[in-house]
Amino acid sequence: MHITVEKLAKAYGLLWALRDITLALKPGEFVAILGPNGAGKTTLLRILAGLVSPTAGSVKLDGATLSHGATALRTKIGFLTPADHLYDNLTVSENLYFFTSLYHQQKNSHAIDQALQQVNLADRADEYAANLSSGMKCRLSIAKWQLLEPELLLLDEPYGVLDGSGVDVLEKFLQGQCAMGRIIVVASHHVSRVLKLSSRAVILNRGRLTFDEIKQQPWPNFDKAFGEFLPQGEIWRS
Amino acid sequence: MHITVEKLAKAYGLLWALRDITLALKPGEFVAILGPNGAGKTTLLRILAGLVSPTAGSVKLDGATLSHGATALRTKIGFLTPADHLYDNLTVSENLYFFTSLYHQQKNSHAIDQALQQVNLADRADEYAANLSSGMKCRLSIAKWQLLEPELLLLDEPYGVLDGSGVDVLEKFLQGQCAMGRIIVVASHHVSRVLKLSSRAVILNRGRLTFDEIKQQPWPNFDKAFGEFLPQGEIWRS
Amino acid sequence: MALLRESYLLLWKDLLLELRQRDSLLTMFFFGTLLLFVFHFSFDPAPEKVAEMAPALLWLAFLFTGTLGLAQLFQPERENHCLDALLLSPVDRGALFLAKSCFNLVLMIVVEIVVIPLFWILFNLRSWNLLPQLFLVTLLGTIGFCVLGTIASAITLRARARELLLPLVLFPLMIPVILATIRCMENVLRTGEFGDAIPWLRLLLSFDVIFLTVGVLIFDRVIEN
Amino acid sequence: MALLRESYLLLWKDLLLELRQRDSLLTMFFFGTLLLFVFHFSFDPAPEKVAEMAPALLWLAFLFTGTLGLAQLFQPERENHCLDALLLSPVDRGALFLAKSCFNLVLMIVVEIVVIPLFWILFNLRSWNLLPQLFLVTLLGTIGFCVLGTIASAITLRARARELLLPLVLFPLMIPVILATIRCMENVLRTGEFGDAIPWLRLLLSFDVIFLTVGVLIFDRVIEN
Amino acid sequence: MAQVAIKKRKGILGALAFVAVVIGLFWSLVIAPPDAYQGDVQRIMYLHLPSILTAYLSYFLVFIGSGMYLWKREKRDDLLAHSAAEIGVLFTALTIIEGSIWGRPTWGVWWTWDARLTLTAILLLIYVGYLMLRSLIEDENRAASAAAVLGIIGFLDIPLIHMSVYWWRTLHQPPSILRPDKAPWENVHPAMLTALAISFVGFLLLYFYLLSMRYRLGEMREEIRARRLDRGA
Ligand code: HEM
Ligand SMILES: Nc1ncnc2c1ncn2[C@@H]1O[C@H](COP(=O)(O)OP(=O)(O)OP(=O)(O)O)[C@@H](O)[C@H]1O
Ligand SMILES: Nc1ncnc2c1ncn2[C@@H]1O[C@H](COP(=O)(O)OP(=O)(O)OP(=O)(O)O)[C@@H](O)[C@H]1O
Ligand SMILES: [Mg+2]
Ligand SMILES: [Mg+2]
Repeated sequence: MHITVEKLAKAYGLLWALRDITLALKPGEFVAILGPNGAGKTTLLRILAGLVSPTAGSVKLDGATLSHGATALRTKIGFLTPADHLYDNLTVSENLYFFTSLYHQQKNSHAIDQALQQVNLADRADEYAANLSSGMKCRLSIAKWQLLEPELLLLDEPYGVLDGSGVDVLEKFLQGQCAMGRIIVVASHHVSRVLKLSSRAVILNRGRLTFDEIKQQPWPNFDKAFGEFLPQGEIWRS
Repeated sequence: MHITVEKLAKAYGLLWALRDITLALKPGEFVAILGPNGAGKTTLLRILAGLVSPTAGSVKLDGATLSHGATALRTKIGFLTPADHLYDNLTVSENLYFFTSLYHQQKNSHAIDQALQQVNLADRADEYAANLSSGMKCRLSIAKWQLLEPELLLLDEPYGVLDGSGVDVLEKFLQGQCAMGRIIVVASHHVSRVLKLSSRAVILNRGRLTFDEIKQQPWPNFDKAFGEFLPQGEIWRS
Repeated sequence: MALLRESYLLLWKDLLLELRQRDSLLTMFFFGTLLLFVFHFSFDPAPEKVAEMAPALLWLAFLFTGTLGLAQLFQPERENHCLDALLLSPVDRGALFLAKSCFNLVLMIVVEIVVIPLFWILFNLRSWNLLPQLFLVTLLGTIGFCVLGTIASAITLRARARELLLPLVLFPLMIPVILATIRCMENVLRTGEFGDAIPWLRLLLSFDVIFLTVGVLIFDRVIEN
Repeated sequence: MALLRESYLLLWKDLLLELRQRDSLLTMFFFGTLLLFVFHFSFDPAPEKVAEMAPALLWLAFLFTGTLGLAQLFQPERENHCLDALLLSPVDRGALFLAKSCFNLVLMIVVEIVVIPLFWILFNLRSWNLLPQLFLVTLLGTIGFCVLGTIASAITLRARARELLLPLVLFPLMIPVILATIRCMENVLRTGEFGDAIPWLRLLLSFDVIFLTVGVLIFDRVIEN
Repeated sequence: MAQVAIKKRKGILGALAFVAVVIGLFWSLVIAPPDAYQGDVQRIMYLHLPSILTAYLSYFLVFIGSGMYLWKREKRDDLLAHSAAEIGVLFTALTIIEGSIWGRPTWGVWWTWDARLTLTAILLLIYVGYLMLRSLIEDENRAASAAAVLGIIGFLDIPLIHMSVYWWRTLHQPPSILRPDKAPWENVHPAMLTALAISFVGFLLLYFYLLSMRYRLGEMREEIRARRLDRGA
């Protein structure tokens, strides 16, 4: 899927959350979105996901816009936020069953068990989602999108709550998706993790796109551009 | 404040979230709580905060237990979770005003503005908390506890959503508190960040306390004990 | 048909959440009984008067449960941004509307099925033979209520002061439904047949149809930011 | 006194949130007026007949409207684990109880102040001069309702099928209040004074006092962990 | 060992209850004379009164148990309250059923809105609500404390309900046993009194037998859970 973002802008009240963002994403790209708090990362992802309508500019997915009732298009978009989008009082497996069915990809219990195996939640299949630990919730969301395999997968700060093995699971999944030509967009503050896999980095600051390059080794431009957003003393070299 | 945790255990249904945990915390200690997803970190913090009552064992704060109406004791305990404990439809400053007053430490608008300055949210003082970005919410919580300065501050995964400057703010605050003899307990997956400041590391696994040592340089025991919880390939040396 | 399959799925989810256990049905039952007790304490009615009060009392009970249901209708979606999860998905917004209305409808119908016979027993009314007609009227009225109520509560879902005006406009629309149903019931209870209440019935029917279609059509506009 | 200051603070918060969002007030108004219409359409408003039913009708309206309010009472605390935030704080649970009861009381009084005159107009009752006494009775009853209701909604806070369980638990306990208020009102409306309804008034008063104290005393055991 | 002893004691209690109930039935159905006005139907009273009184007793126990639980947070108090509530509901339902059976011939209706009848029905509703509340809350600690609160409030409310309902209306059988002006034995046939007394004792024994069984059941549930917990870990 080809994505073109043109002069995108989003204003909340008197505040520009995003200002003329222009981007073009090709199949197989793994884009890291970086930037300080309030830069507009989440807003950008939500606009790409069609959850927020832009104030100006356009987002085109294969030339089509995510307008009302573009349901066919929506099957191709995935949005992973660690804690959200799960029904507290449905069990783990019920959640997966419900959402896969919602995407017209009803899965049998076998497929669901397998997905849970991969994120090793199999033993918690009948637990209410509310009773999972934060990292387990994130794993559950991963399982969900593993089952649905969207063309475009947006992730908002996925590393925060995951432990080591969780990170492994996620990275394996994302790499696989990239290899299959899917587009991955990850917004995160965990530079080292996200840059490990990404093929391209975008830096937002106060709603403006200040940096957008294909990854390279070494990467002086990036080090320079991102330097100011690192904690004091923490130096980071690509 | 001295904290002694004796043979603490918590069971949820048929699952032990925590099993005979024994800990003793002295003033000025900065304890890092590490461990895989579902290890019981959050549960431990919640029990320390008196939000969850243990199934067995006891938690003593200066010899007293957090029983009903131990309100005096509660003023000394702080619990920081990045996204929670904020009223969506109160503004940033209203939230601070409300919570400080709740702790009998009513602050005038000047003090509140200052606190917001320090986490640089001053310009968003009149924004609804719901409208803040995830990192800003975390900053707001930091401001809240900066104003209240509890004897015991518990933090659950604070680094996830913070950007570089946010991390600086937080670490400066925590160091200051430690220096004043307050106890800091941080549960996190971000080993490098949390170990940078901590004076002691505790590792939980499946509800059991598997490691508890004062920090040292170098720290082979820790490297060995924590090695298994790191993502593949990622090696980490104290 | 996709729309129906999706609605069914969403309805399944809501019912599952609501009736996690049979208890809920029991709850309904005792709830119904309770209402009648309360009624009886409020106006302890003379048997002959009960018959003419019946429509009002019954509707009182139904409105109460209905509104309780509406107030909580989108509760599951409010938690964990699950509404976003639904809007993100390709599910037809019309299906969402249908599911929610049906959910509330089911809730109310269960209560009605409990309350009406209980009412007849506890206030020992004789006219059992009229129950079918009454059920029909009630059903039509209930559908109208649920349909309109769902739209209204979807609006109030994320409402700030401004949008709140709309439900204030919507709610008065409920009055025709209530008027119609009560007139019908009275007529049935008095004369034993619909007779000259037929026009009211037609009104009800057209009301239901109109707002059902309107709902399915405009719901995506209503519910998206 | 600390308890009162804390209660005031919490009340201020709740009122602020309510004024910002207004969803409780809105549903309550909507429901209250709907009820009046139900009554209006179903009982032909012949003043002499209505006068004797008025107490029951009014009080039922308040009871149900109040229950709607209760169903939403802890909504703000349910978001972002704010209840935890309160339990974490040193605030006296009794204050929490007082604040919530008062909040619900305020909501109901607002509704009542609107509904009662509307009622008088709709059913063109003559006895405007009696409104003060009626308000007094209503107030006493409402206090009792809010006090017990707050406890009820606190204990059903984390229950499934909450919205039905709440009235199920609450109404049987409310029967003294219902009976007392209605009898008082009847007496006032008939004789123009309290007269031999005084014992009912005393009953009401003692009900309020008893459960207010009980509430303040045991509320910290009601909501925790 | 202790287990066995407890079992034995229970067995004895059960046997006693059985015997007492049988004797009571015999006395009330055979020995006691039929009622002057109502004839044999009146014999229902020998079940009717004891059952409601035991119901009252168990609601009192609910109150005690709840109070103790909120105070001490001991699981057993909660268990006591829970058991008492269940059995109380049972006996209340019994009373209503007996009463209805009695009412059909004597009043000509199954149910009337007489004060005492209504009161009983309300009691039933309150404690059914109590059981509902328990079953609808996931976390057992929360369920316990919530129920305990209801147990206390409900019991405190009973006198008020009683009063209001009585003022509301009374056409129920005027108190013939507990009458203030006369001592019981002066206005009722002694055989009736003894019958009533015996069946009352029988009901009491039966009640405590059931209670202890229910209590034990709860304990066993806990033990099983504990065992499975340990095996799980
Ligand atoms: C559903 C029907 C009935 C219910 C729920 C019911 C309930 C009760 C209750 C709660 C009591 C104990 C009251 C107290 O001691 O405070 C009672 C006592 C009694 N009932 Fe009933 N009753 C019912 C029907 C009847 C009928 C039909 C009769 C006989 C005509 C009857 C005769 C009595 C008598 C003689 C007593 C003992 C009076 C006393 O307290 O000395 N009951 N009943
Ligand atoms: N619903 C909203 N209403 C008003 N302002 C909003 C809303 N959502 C976001 N904003 C504002 O838009 C800006 C960008 O928010 P966003 O969440 O995109 O930042 P972010 O890059 O995700 O920050 P973080 O790294 O902390 O998550 C912030 O200033 C925020 O306050
Ligand atoms: N309310 C609850 N009911 C049932 N089980 C629970 C509940 N809360 C937590 N658990 C279980 O207790 C265990 C520990 O949970 P906890 O949240 O403490 O883990 P954690 O160390 O915080 O994990 P993470 O790093 O993912 O946050 C998990 O298996 C979780 O499923
Ligand atoms: Mg963000
Ligand atoms: Mg955690």
